[in-house]
Amino acid sequence: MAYKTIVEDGIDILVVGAGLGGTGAAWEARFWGQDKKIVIAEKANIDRSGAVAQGLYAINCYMGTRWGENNPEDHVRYARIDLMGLVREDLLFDMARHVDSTVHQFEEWGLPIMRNPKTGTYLREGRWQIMIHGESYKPIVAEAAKKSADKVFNRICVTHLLMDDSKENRVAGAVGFNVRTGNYHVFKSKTVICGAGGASNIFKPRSVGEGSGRTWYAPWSSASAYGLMIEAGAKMTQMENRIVLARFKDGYGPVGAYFLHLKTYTQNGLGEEYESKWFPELQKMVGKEYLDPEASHLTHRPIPTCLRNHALISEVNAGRGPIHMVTMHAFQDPHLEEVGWENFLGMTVGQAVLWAATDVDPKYENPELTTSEPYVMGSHATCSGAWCSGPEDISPPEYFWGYNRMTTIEGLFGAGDAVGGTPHAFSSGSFTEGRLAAKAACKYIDDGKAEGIVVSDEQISRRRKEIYTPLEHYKIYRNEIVAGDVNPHYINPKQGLDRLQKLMDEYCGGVTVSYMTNEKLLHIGLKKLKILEEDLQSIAAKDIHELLRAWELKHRHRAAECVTQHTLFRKETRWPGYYYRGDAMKVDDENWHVLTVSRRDPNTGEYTMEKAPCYHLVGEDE
Amino acid sequence: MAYKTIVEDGIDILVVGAGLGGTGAAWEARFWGQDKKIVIAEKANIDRSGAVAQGLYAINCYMGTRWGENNPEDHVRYARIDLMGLVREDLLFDMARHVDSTVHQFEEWGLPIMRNPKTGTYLREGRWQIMIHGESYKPIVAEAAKKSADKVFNRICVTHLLMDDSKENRVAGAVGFNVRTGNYHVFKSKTVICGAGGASNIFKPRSVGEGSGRTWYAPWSSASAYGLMIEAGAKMTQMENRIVLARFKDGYGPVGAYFLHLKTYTQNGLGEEYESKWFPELQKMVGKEYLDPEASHLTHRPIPTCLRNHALISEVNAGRGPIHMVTMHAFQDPHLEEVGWENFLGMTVGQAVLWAATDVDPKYENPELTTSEPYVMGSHATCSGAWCSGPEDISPPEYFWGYNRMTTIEGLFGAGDAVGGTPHAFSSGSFTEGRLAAKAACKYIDDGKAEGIVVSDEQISRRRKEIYTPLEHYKIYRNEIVAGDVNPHYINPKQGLDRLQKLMDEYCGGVTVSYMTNEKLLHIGLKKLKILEEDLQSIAAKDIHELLRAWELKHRHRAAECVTQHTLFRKETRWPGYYYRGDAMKVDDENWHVLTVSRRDPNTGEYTMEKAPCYHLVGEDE
Amino acid sequence: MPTFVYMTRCDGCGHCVDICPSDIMHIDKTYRRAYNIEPNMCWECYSCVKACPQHAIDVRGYADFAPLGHSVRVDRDEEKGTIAWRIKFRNGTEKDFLSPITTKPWGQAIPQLAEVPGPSQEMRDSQLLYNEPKYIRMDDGGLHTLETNGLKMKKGVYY
Amino acid sequence: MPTFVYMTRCDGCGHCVDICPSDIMHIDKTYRRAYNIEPNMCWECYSCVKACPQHAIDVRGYADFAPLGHSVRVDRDEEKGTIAWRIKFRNGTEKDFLSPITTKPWGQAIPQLAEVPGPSQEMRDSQLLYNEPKYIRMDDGGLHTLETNGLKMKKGVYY
Ligand SMILES: Cc1cc2c(cc1C)N(S(=O)(=O)O)[C@@H]1C(=O)NC(=O)N=C1N2C[C@H](O)[C@H](O)[C@H](O)COP(=O)(O)OP(=O)(O)OC[C@H]1O[C@@H](n2cnc3c(N)ncnc32)[C@H](O)[C@@H]1O
Ligand SMILES: Cc1cc2c(cc1C)N(S(=O)(=O)O)[C@@H]1C(=O)NC(=O)N=C1N2C[C@H](O)[C@H](O)[C@H](O)COP(=O)(O)OP(=O)(O)OC[C@H]1O[C@@H](n2cnc3c(N)ncnc32)[C@H](O)[C@@H]1O
Ligand SMILES: Nc1ncnc2c1ncn2[C@@H]1O[C@H](COP(=O)(O)O)[C@@H](O)[C@H]1O
Ligand SMILES: Nc1ncnc2c1ncn2[C@@H]1O[C@H](COP(=O)(O)O)[C@@H](O)[C@H]1O
Ligand SMILES: Nc1ncnc2c1ncn2[C@@H]1O[C@H](COP(=O)(O)O)[C@@H](O)[C@H]1O
Ligand code: SF4
Ligand code: SF4
Ligand code: SF4
Ligand code: SF4
Ligand code: NA
Repeated sequence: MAYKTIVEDGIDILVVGAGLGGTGAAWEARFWGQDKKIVIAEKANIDRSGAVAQGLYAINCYMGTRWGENNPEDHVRYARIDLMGLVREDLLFDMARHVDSTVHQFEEWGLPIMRNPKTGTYLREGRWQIMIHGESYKPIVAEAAKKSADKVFNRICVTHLLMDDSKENRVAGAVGFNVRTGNYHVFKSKTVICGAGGASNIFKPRSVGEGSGRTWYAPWSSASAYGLMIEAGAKMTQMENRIVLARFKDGYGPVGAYFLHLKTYTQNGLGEEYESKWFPELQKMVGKEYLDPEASHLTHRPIPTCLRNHALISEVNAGRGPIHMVTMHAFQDPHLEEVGWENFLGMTVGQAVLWAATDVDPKYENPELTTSEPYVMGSHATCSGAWCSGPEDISPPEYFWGYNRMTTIEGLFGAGDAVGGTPHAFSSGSFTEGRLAAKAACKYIDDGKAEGIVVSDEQISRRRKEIYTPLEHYKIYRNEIVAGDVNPHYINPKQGLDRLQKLMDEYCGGVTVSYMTNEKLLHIGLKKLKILEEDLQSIAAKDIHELLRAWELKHRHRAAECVTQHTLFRKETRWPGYYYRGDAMKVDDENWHVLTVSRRDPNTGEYTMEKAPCYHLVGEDE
Repeated sequence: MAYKTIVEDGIDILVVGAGLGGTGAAWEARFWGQDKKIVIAEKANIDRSGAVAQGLYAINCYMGTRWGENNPEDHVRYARIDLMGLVREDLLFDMARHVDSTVHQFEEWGLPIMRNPKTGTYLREGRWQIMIHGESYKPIVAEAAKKSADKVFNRICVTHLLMDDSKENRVAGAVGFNVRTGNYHVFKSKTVICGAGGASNIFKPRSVGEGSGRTWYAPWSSASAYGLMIEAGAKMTQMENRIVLARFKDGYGPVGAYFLHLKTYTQNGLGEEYESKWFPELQKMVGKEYLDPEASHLTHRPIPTCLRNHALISEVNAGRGPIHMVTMHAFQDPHLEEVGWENFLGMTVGQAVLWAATDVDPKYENPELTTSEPYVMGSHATCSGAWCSGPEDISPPEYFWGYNRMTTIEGLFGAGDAVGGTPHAFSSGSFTEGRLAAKAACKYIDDGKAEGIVVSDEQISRRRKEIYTPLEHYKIYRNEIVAGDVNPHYINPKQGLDRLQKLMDEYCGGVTVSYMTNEKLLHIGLKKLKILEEDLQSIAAKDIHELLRAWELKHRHRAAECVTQHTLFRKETRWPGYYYRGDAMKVDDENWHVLTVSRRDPNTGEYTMEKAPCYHLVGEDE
Repeated sequence: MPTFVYMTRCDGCGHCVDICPSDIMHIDKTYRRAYNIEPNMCWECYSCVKACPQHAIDVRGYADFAPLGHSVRVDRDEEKGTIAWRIKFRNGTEKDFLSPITTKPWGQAIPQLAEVPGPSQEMRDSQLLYNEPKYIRMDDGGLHTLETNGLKMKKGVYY
Repeated sequence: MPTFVYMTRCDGCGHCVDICPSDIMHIDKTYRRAYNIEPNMCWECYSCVKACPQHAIDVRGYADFAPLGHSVRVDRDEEKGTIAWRIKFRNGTEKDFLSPITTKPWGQAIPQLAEVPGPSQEMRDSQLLYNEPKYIRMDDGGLHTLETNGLKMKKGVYY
C-alpha cells in the first residue's frame, strides 16, 4: 500500500478520543503540564464527535453544593442504590466533589445553563439534573480542548495502544490510520488517556435497515475504549452491567426531562398505572434492601432504573402494551410544551422528526415508550469500564495503585465511559474524570514513571500490517468473484456486525429474547464469538471508510466478548430489567455483592475473572 | 415508457402462479377442457418456481386408502384438532378423497417415492407423510403442466385481476408485467385459477441482513394470491391464523422427518423434557377438549402444532433455553443419518450449509431448535386464504355457491395456499385442489357463466399506468438528490418492506414481542398500515427488478392488513403458540367457534367482518 | 448462504438468470458474467447452481450466522436421473450423498391429456377427476362420499 | 431520518464531509457533490445540516418507521448565538423553535491555560483541579474529603 507512515514523537499526554472525557483531559492537562506535549487523536472531528455531537438538553450530574443542594456523598448513595449496590464509591465521591467546578466553568465559557427565575439557581430538572441549551455543548468543550492541545489529529481511527518494549505492562502511545488519507499514524507517548467512549450496536437493534442508525447512544460509539484497553491487557470491571433504556419508541428520545421536569408519567395499554403492580414480585427477586417503595416514597430514594425497566418489560410481556407516556396534561402548559420539543431538538432531533412524520403531537396524543436494545457504557445508569485506581485520599488499598484513573496498565488512564464503576457521571462527570486523569498523568510523568520507554520498529510495523490487512484481503480476493458482497474468502464489516449483533441478541440477552440468558446460552455465545473472531481475520474492506468500519467492528467484538465473559461469571440476576440470568433469577448478596474484574491475557486470549470487594461510603462511626 | 402492451385474448382458463396448485390446475384443465385455451402466467420459471423450487423430501398429505391406512375423514379429524377446531371440513374431505390419486400419478410420472421394503407400501414418515426423493418434484409437475397448457408465460408478475365491466363481481382475466422485458401483459380470460401461493416476509424475520433470504417459506412467496384476491373484493377466511414453525435454528430446516421418522425429540437447555410441563397451564387456556395429553397418548390424537410451539416458547421465555433436538441417538444409525442429511439437501439446502459452516454434526452434537417468525399461508398447519365454495355433494348451504373452489368472485378459483380453511394439504393436497378447481372452472364455462365478459380499455390502461408508477416516480425524483436511496419523495421497496415487517412484528405478534398482541396494538398497527399504504403510492423502482419487488410489497401489505383485521376481529387466543391476544388469553368456544370471514370493499377500502358457522364432519347419527 | 459466481468459470450463458425463482441472478454489464444482485433475497435453493453448465456458481453461508470455510457442492444429472452432493465442513470433514431425482426417462411418462379420450357427461357430472377412480384405491372402489363413509356435516361445536 | 443532499443546492464545498461524526458524507465522484454513503449509520445528528452553507442537506425520517411528508429544518448562527428550528408535520402543522447556543462571543471566554500561572507544588500535591477550590462552592470552601464530610470507606454489604 502507498500509505505513508507518520510518526508523532515525544508526546507526554496522548488523548485518544476527545469526547466529553477526552476534551476534559486535554483542557486540564495544559494546566498541570504547562510545557508538556499534549496531543489529541480523534476518530472524527472533535467539534462534533462522540455522544454529544448533536448536543444535550441537560447536564445530568451536578451537585449544587454551592447552593446547599447536595453533598458528594448524597450522589454516591444515589448511584449506589440505582446500580443495585455495586459501584466504585471512591471514584464516584471523587467525581462528585469536583463536578460542580466543571459545570461552573462551562457556564463561564458560554454554555447556556437555564436558571430558576425565582431562586437564581440553576434550573433543576431533577435532583441531579440541570437544564441547558446545549446544542453547542460539544463545540464549546472542543474549543477548550483545542486551546490546550499542541496538536489535534482529527479523523484518526486509533486501532491499538502501543506498549513499552522495555517494561512489561507499560503503555507507550497508540497507532491508527487517517480515515481520509489512509495514512498510518504512530503516536509515541509517555502516557495515554483513553476517552474513546462507550458502545452502541453490540446488540441487535430494534430498528432495521436504514433505521438502524437511530440508536440511543451514537452509532459511532464503537466500543473502542474497551477494545483498545482489553486488547492491551487492562483489567475491566462490571462489563456485564450493560444498560437498557426506557425511551420514546423508535426515535429513542430520552425521557429524563419528561419524567423529572414535565412530570409526565407512564401507563399501560389500558390506561392503568402498572409499575407498582410489579413491585411485590420484584421485591422477592431483589430483596427489600434494594426495593422498598414505601421507604423510597418517604425518602426520595430512587426506584432503581433497572427495576423500573423490569416493570415496563413485564407489563408488555403480559400483553398489556403499549406503554404510553402521558404527555397530554403537561403539554397544555406552553412552557412545558416548548421544553418537551426543544429537549429533542437539543439532543435527539430524530425523535422530533419522527413525531412530525407520524403526526404525533404530544399535546393531543400520548406517545409510546419502549425499552431499548442493550448498550455498553459507563456513565449513565450503568458502569462498565476499566478497573482504575482511585484518588489516594479516598481509596482503600484494593482500589489504589498510585495514580487517579490509571488503569492496571502503567501510564494508561481513562475517563468517562472508559472508566468502570462510575455510573451517573454523564457529560459533566466524564469531563471531570478527564480532568482528574490529566492531572494524574502529569504527576506520573513528573514522578519519573515514564522514563526509558522503548517502542520497537517491529511493534510499529506489525501493527501497520495488521491495520491494512482488510484492504489487502479485499484486493486479493475481490476478483475471484464477478460482483457483489458474497465472497467465500471474506465477509465485509456490515456482515460481521450483523453476525455479532444477532448472536449477542440471542445468546447474551438482547431484545428478541426479552433480555434473557443463562449459562448454557452464554457458553454458546462465547463459542460463536470465537469463531467470529477467526472470521474477522478474513474481514475485507473495499476502501478506507470500510477499513474504519472493520476496526470499529473488531473493537465491538472484543467488548462483546468481555461482556459475555462477565455475564457468565456473575451467577445471579443483579439488575432485572437490564438482563436476566434464567438460571439464577435472584440477587444473591451473599456471593455476589462484589465487583467483577476480568483480564484478558493479550498473548493467549484467555480471560481470568476475579471478584473485587465492594467498599461503601459510610458514616465515620458506622 | 417504451414498454409494449401484449394482449393475450380468448383464454378460457388462466392459471395465475404455477406452483403446486397451479400446475395441478393447468394439467387437469386439459382433460375437462380438451379444446379450451389454457394459459399460465407465472412470476418466475415454472420449472423452479414457488415453495417447492428446491424440492421436498416428503409428501405430507397422503391417505394410503388403497392400503387401508386412512380414510379421508380421519384426515379431516386430524386437521381439525391440529387447528384447534376451526377448518373447512367440506373442502378438507374433498381434498383428502382425491389426494391419493394425485400422488399415484406423481409416482407414475417418475417421482421417486420411497417404499417400505417389508410391506411394499410407501415408506411412511408419519401417519400422513410419505418420504420421497423430491429434488425434482417441481420440474416434474411443471412438465405435466407444460404438457397441458397452450402457452406458458414465464416471468410475468401478475399485479391485478381484471374485472368484468359488464357484470359486477365477475373476473375477466389478469394483468402484469414481464420482469425481464418490462412489457405490459394483458390476459383476457373467462376464468382465473389463482395459485399464487402464500406469504413469507410479512413479519420481521429473525435473520438480519444477508441472512434474511433464509426464510422457511420461500422469500418469493409474496402473498400475491391474497393481494390479488383481496384487491378484487374476494372474501377471505381465517387470515388471523398465521403459522409459527418449530425449526432448526437459523437454517430453518423442517423437523417433520426428524420427529416422525428419525424419532428425535426435544429437550431444554438443562437436558430435560419440558413439553408436558406446560400442559396443565395450557389446558386451562384452551380447555380439555383441545388438549388432553392422556387421550392423545392413547388414541394417537395429535397435540396441536401451536400448543407444541407454546411449550417451546414458554420454556425459552422462562430462561431454560436453548431447546435442542436430540439427534445423537438417531444418527448412530447410518440409514437415519443419511435420511437426516438428505432431508435437507432435498428441501432446505441452507440447513446443511449451516451445519457444515458451524461444524455441527448431529451425530455428535444436538442442534438447536427455535420458533420462526409468523408466515401466512394455507396448506401447512394453518389455513389462511380465500373463502371458497365446496363441492356440491358435501357442502352445507353456507359453504356452497355452485362451483368447487370458486371464491366469492364469479369465475375466480383458488388452489393451495390461496384457498382458506384447508390446512395440511401440503404439496399433494395443493396440486389436488388445483385439479378440482380446473374441473370446476371448465364446468363454469360450459354452464355458460362466462358469457358476455367485457374488459374496457379504460380498465386496461388504468392498470398499466398504475403498474409503472414506481418507475415514473423514480425517474421524476431521482435527480433531485445527488445520490443514494434517501429521497424525500419516495421510499424504495426494501425500505417499505422493512417498515411493513417491523410494524407487523411489533403490533401484530411477531418474534420480538414473543407473538403477543392485543386490541390496542392492533389498532395502532392498522393505522400504521394505512399510512404505509399512502407511502406505497410514492414507492419508487429504479429498474424492472425493483418494480417486481414493489408489487410484491404491495401484495404483502394488503395481506398484512387483512391479517391484522382478522386478528382484531377474533377476540380470543385460539392458537397459543401462533399468537396471543393479551386481552383475551383463552379459547372461547361460546363466541368464537366460528370461521372469520372478511371482505374489503375495493372502492372504499373498508373491511366488513363476519362470523361463518363451523360445520363438522360427524357420524350419520350424531 | 447466498450464491456467488467465480469470475474465471462463468461464460455468461444465462441459464442461472433463466431459472432463478427470485430473479436475482443477473448479468453484470461490465464483465458480461452473472452475479447475485440481491443476496438477501436468495433462498440458497441451488436452482441456479444446479443449472449452471460451468459449475461457476457456489454458495457461502449467510454471513449473519454462517462462518466462512465450508462448502456444499452439487451435481444434478437428468440423464442419469441422480443428484450428487458433497458437503465440506469448516473443519474439513467431508460427506457425500447421492439420490435419485426421477425413476423414468425425463418427462416421457407424463401423458398428453389433449390426446386421451375426453370425459363423458356422466363423468363431468360426477365428483371424479381424471383417471379416477383408478387412482383412488387399490380395489378400484369408488370415490369416498359422505354417504359411503356414513357421515354428515353438522353445525356446532365438535372436537 | 438520514440525510440527503439537494442536487441543485450543493456546491461540493465539503463542510459536511469535514464535520460528519460518522464519516458518511462523501463527495460523489460523478456529480462532485456530497451525499450520504451509509444512511444506516446516520444518527440524524444534523451536524452536517447545520454546517452546510448552502442549506443543501435535509433529512427524511428513517424509512422503516417514519412516513414521508415531514421536514425539520434548522438554521444555526454562531454570530447571533442562536439556533432556529422549523418542524413541519406530515399533516402540514408547523412549529418553530428558537434557542440560544452560547451566551458569549464564540470561543473568546475560554482561557488559554498555557498562559495562566502554573500550579504550585502544594497544589500539585493536593486533590484540587485547575481553578479549584473557587468553582466548588459558593463560599469558596475547600474540597470535600472523607474527613470533612465525616465518612469512611468500608468493605461489606451496605445499601
Ligand atoms: C447520546 C446521548 C448521551 C447522553 C444523553 C442523551 C444522548 C442521546 N443524555 S440522556 O439520555 O440522559 O438524556 C445525557 C444528558 O441529558 N445529560 C448528560 O449529562 N449526559 C447525557 N448523555 C451521556 C453523555 O453524553 C456521556 O456520558 C458522555 O458523552 C461520555 O463521555 P465520553 O466517555 O468521553 O464519550 P464520548 O462519546 O463523549 O467521546 C468518545 C470520543 O472518542 C472518540 N473515539 C471513539 N473511538 C475512537 C477511536 N477508535 N479512535 C479515536 N477516537 C475514537 C469519539 O469520536 C468521541 O470523540
Ligand atoms: C417451502 C417449504 C414448503 C413445504 C415444506 C418445506 C419447505 C421448506 N414442507 S415441510 O416444512 O412440511 O417439511 C413440506 C413437505 O415436506 N411436504 C409437502 O408436501 N409440503 C411441504 N411444504 C409445503 C408445500 O410446498 C406447499 O403446501 C405448496 O407448495 C403450496 O402450493 P401453492 O399454493 O401452489 O404455492 P406455491 O408456492 O407452490 O406456488 C405459488 C406460485 O405462484 C407464483 N406466483 C407468486 N406470485 C405471483 C405473481 N404475482 N404473479 C405470477 N405468479 C406468481 C410463484 O412463482 C409460484 O410458482
Ligand atoms: N422516572 C425517573 N425517575 C428518576 N430519575 C429518572 C427517571 N427517568 C430518568 N431519570 C433520570 O434522568 C436523567 C436522564 O434520564 P434519561 O433521559 O432517561 O437518560 C438520568 O439522570 C436518569 O437517571
Ligand atoms: N412433533 C410432531 N408430531 C406430530 N407431527 C409432526 C411433528 N412435527 C412435525 N409433524 C408433522 O410433520 C409434517 C412436516 O412437518 P414440518 O417438518 O414441521 O413442516 C407435518 O405434517 C407436520 O404436521
Ligand atoms: N424558521 C426557520 N427555522 C429554521 N430554519 C429556517 C427557518 N427558516 C428558514 N430556515 C433555514 O433556511 C433554509 C432554507 O429553508 P427552506 O426554504 O425551508 O429549504 C433551511 O435549510 C433552514 O436552515
Ligand atoms: S449459468 Fe453459470 S456460466 Fe451461465 S451465466 Fe450463470 S453462472 Fe455464468
Ligand atoms: S440459490 Fe436460488 S434464490 Fe439464490 S440465486 Fe440461485 S436460484 Fe436464485
Ligand atoms: S456542506 Fe453543503 S454545499 Fe458543501 S458539500 Fe456538503 S452538502 Fe454540498
Ligand atoms: S446527520 Fe449526522 S450522522 Fe447523519 S450524515 Fe449528517 S453529520 Fe453525519
Ligand atoms: Na464511568
